[in-house]
Amino acid sequence: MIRFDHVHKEYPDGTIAVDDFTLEVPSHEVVVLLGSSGCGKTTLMRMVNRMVDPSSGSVSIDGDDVAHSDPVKLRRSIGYVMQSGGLLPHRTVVDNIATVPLLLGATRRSAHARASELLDLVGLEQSVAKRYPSQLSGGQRQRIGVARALASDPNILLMDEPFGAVDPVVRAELQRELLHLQNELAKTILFVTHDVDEAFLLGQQVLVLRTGAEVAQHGSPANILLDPADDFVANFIGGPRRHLRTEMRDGRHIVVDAAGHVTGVLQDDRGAAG
Amino acid sequence: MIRFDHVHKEYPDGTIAVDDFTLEVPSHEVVVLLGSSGCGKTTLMRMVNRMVDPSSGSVSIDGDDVAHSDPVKLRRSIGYVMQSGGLLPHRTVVDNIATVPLLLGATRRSAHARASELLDLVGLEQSVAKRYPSQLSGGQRQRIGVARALASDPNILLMDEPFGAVDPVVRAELQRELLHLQNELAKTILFVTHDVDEAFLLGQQVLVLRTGAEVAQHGSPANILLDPADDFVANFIGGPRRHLRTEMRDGRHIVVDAAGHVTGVLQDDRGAAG
Amino acid sequence: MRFDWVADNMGQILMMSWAHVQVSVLPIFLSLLIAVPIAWWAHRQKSARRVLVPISGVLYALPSLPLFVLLPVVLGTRILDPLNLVVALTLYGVALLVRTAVDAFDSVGRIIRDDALAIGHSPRQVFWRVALPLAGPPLLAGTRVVSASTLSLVSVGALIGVPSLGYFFTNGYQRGFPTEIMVGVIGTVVLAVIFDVIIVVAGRLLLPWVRATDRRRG
Amino acid sequence: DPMATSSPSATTGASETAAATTITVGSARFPEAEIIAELYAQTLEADGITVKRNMQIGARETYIAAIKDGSVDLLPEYTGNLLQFWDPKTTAKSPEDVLSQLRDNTPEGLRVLDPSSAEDKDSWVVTSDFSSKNKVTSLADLSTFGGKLRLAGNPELAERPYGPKGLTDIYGVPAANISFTPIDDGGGPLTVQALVDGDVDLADIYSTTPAIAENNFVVLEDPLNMIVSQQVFALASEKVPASADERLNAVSKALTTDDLIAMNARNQGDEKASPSTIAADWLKEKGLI
Amino acid sequence: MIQFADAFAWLVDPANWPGPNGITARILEHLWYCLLALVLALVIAMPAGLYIGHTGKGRALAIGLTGALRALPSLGLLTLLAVTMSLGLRLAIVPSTIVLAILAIPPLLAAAYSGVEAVDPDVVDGARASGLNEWQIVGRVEVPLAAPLLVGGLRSAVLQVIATATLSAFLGLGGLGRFILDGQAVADYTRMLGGAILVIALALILDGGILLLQRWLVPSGVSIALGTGRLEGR
Ligand SMILES: Nc1ncnc2c1ncn2[C@@H]1O[C@H](COP(=O)(O)OP(=O)(O)OP(=O)(O)O)[C@@H](O)[C@H]1O
Ligand SMILES: Nc1ncnc2c1ncn2[C@@H]1O[C@H](COP(=O)(O)OP(=O)(O)OP(=O)(O)O)[C@@H](O)[C@H]1O
Ligand SMILES: [Mg+2]
Ligand SMILES: [Mg+2]
Repeated sequence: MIRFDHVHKEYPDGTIAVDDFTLEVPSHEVVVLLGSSGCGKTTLMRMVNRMVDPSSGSVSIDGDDVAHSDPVKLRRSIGYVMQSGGLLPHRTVVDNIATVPLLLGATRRSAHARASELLDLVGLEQSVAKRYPSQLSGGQRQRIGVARALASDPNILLMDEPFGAVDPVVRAELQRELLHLQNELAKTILFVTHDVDEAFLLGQQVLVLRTGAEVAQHGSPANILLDPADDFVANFIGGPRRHLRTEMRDGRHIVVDAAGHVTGVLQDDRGAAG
Repeated sequence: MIRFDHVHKEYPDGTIAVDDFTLEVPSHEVVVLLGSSGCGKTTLMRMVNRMVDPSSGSVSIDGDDVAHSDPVKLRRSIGYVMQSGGLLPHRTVVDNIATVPLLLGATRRSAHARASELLDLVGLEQSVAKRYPSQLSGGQRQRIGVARALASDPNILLMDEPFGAVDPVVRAELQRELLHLQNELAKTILFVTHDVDEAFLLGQQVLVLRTGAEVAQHGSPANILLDPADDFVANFIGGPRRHLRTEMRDGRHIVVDAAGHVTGVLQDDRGAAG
Repeated sequence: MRFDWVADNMGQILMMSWAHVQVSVLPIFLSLLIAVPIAWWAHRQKSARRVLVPISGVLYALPSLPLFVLLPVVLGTRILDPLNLVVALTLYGVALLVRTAVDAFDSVGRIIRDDALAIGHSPRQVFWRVALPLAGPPLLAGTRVVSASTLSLVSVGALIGVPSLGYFFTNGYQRGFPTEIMVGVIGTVVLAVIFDVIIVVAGRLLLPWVRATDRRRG
Repeated sequence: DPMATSSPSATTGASETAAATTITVGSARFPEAEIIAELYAQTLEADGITVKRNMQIGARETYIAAIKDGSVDLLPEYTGNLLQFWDPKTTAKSPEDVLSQLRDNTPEGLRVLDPSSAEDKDSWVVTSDFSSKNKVTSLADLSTFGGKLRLAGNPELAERPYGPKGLTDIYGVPAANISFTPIDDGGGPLTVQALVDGDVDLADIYSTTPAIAENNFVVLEDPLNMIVSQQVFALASEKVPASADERLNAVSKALTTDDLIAMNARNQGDEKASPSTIAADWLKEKGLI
Repeated sequence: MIQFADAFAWLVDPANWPGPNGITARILEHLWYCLLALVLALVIAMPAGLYIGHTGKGRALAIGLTGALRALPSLGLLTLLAVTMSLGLRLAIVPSTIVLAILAIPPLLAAAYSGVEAVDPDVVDGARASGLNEWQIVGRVEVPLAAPLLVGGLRSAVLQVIATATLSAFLGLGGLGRFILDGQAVADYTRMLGGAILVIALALILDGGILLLQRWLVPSGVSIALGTGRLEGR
């Protein structure tokens, strides 16, 4: 369980990135922070592993204030996946995955064995093990990023727009796999994205944030979709794109948004009939 | 009207980027090339303004083979918008917009007057005119990119993932504005994207491409959505995400995709009933 | 070019080449050893950078001859001690490398170092395991420049009586004998090429990912 | 130690034996000095002494400092110039006066071995054209020379009593009429060429330089003995064992001015023989090794 | 450290400044030698470097060449040219200029091609797609954006040339090297040190001058574009 308690962050240059934020992330759940660029998502996430220290307020893990823990040890105990992958370009894939176990003092052999397991877990072939990150596709790199974050079997995973840089087909695949993985591993995941579909797909709880990490709405995906708290949220989650109606075309029911654009095909007429 | 005629492109390193591609882009229409990374979209587009010359086959504009035209003159007569903006970082916004008119011999005064008009057209305040690109937000930069492309009032606009680098809220806004602009200006637009929603929103015709710029399907958005030519297309345009059904929740009809995720709210029960 | 002279004097040529190598190797190592920590410091601290980078530039403006001659006075070494040359050449090497190394560390980028920290490297580990290896390629390029310029500068030592290939310059000049000077020039260039090859090979061994990465770009 | 008595200055270095010592032989930075130094070096080597060479060190100021601080142990020198270096006010002219004053002025720890009859002086030379046109055959003729005199020579000449200053002080050439171009080749080809090209009128070239004869240069007479006797000798530090003196003196005894000219010709002429070859040949010829 | 006091005393002694062998004349000679060499080097290195940077052709050759030129010992080249060109005393400026130019070419060439290469390819692409021809791309985009690196190359060329022009004295030329070489010949460390201080001072003044010139010439847009505006002038 991660708890943010009246957290506030002002950067040295005067930017107020987070202004009084409170949240509890229950263990074994995925909580998504959803908001547009610069609203403070990354800042919030980095407070958990002390890459950023709050100006006031506190962040605690299972009741222990992280401010009292050694940052290096803390970071080794938390998995972190970044948009850029954050892989070390001068280490092979297997060495990248094994980074944290090695830092924690595992033998090279056992760390590499663990890395092999993880390659399987994230659905990569063993043959990529000896390659360098630049020799991989974007989707492969992100999988390695996930594998690395899982290497020391942390309870907490921080994922900062981990799929933001890959193309939509691969992204959809990665999202499905993450859901699958989470079914198995049941980590506590704090997930940051600005993609509404991704947030609703992955999050058990979603927080829609405004600038300064102000919470515009907090709830389940269906909850937010059905009852946007205000115009900001309604607009953010798609506005007219979410207001659907069905039409008959070529003898089939299709779903059309408020602007008249087709978004899908109705599978089941019974459902449509309510 | 732009015509690609059995175009083939092999790069010096042996990559076959385009393998026998034929297409007619009718005047005053928006045609979208949709495909995942590396399938040859950019290569195709750059053949129109001779940034790339085809290995075989020909590209013609209004019946004239571009191979016979002077590339510099040709490029000045075609608007080009790229993902990164491609603005000159050491020139002010107004100078960036005025680049082509000045190259074509316009006076500084008239070029700047034109630039002012264009700022209005793309919805920017006059106050940004004297700024440098690095002092703008991503969305503003893309608007300047569009303004620059329109500066010499070209008949043809080439747009290479112009909104790929901005966040989704801003992107939606830019898309709406482009539609609006096109209503007014009715240019011939070749638009490249890998975002399915964007393609269906903007294109009168959409081409779904496989590697080597092979056309997997060519048709109107509704056409492709309702009748994907094959599994590749079906999967590319969203697969289960496009297979919708409706459910009743909190007394309202909501639309849910094949995986059970809510995608929107049904506005109009009459529509749903068919 | 009098090849008979070259053949007759091969012994001396090799001896002078060896002397040349001996005074060159240490400065190249030392400048790397000194410049890297200085550059790391300058890279991390703006105020340090503001002082250190310009100072290293000034070193570069020192004319070599007076430096060679005056160092014994400053260091209290003997007049013909090769140490004078070693110190002087190290100063030049440091002057050349500090800026390169600062740029190299800058190019590693905050983001990547930040990422390394975020996954649990201690600051010291960030330097040794991430920043230093990633700064490797530009540092290697800088070392190649230092090696070439050191080998070329050593010969100025001939003017203060330190044996090197430079001997052939002053002696050939006094005798009006181009072949002899040419031998010195070519010898210096050959040594430079050998040093360069060694540095490049060492670089390949130490920085294996560079080549792997390059191949992809073609 | 049996050697302790054989040399007056060997009192402190006496404990060292010849076999255990490495002697560093050095020379001034011009070819002839290296050849003579090579004669010394090979002589010592024939004696079983290990020799390190550090040739062509630089000008007198540098190599004298080097022998004083122990960087080198043995050097060829020229009597007059060294005396003037140590005692600029000296008035000694004759070889005997020069030698005895030189010994008096020699600092502790260094010793002057026997001088050779071979001499190599600085000499002021002009082209034969210049000589005949201006009727100049002696330095004494220069005071009445009308125009500006353009001089060339080693940089250090500017400070030497036999340089431009000497021409003014001793031969009465007005300082305003003299311009001096330093050339750093020890009276070598560039200096010679400057003279031939007419870029300078007067050049200081060592008297044993083959180019003087080759180019028909006129060596100006020095009636007032501005340039003093310049006998070749070995200057040794305490590290050179006294037992070696005899062999070194033997070399000096056998060496003549003509030998120097001949050896310089081999070194600088077409043959471009190396100092070590020249030295070995000469030593063998004289039966010294 | 006594020598420094003496050297400064020598420097401020008004008797040492005037006349054909005075400090003033030597400084002017020194500057003249450097200027000649720098102009020659610029004329060769700039077009070549811009061409290589712009087209990417000949890059490997340029890297090899700059490496080889760097390894060429100035003293050796100077003596070799003096001995083989037989230009005598009056034209000693020719070998000296060649040697100094060779010294200045590598930093200038490297700065030119790497400066142009470092320009964001998207920016060049955008410019080309807008219809700038190749000359316009070089002149209006690449050169301005490479300006800080070009100036950096110029600065290191100037520093090296100023410092190395002292060797010209070896051929009987003037310049500040005279004080150093003549001083060395007679172990006059005061004069040597004085000469060396003059060389360094000259180098620093020129370096500062170039920096000012850069601030003044490089358009503010470039500094803003490269984010160098706020940093100290490196
Ligand atoms: N180190 C810093 N110093 C100063 N301001 C910063 C710093 N890091 C972030 N900020 C500012 O704080 C605000 C929040 O930044 P943050 O990176 O948390 O946003 P974000 O929601 O993650 O955005 P994005 O979606 O672009 O990653 C922004 O205005 C940003 O410019
Ligand atoms: N100049 C080039 N030389 C060699 N290969 C190239 C070159 N430009 C592109 N390619 C290759 O040609 C193929 C098509 O590239 P292109 O840039 O047209 O793809 P794209 O569809 O625009 O991809 P993206 O969505 O990533 O922009 C790719 O495999 C690419 O690597
Ligand atoms: Mg972020
Ligand atoms: Mg593309």
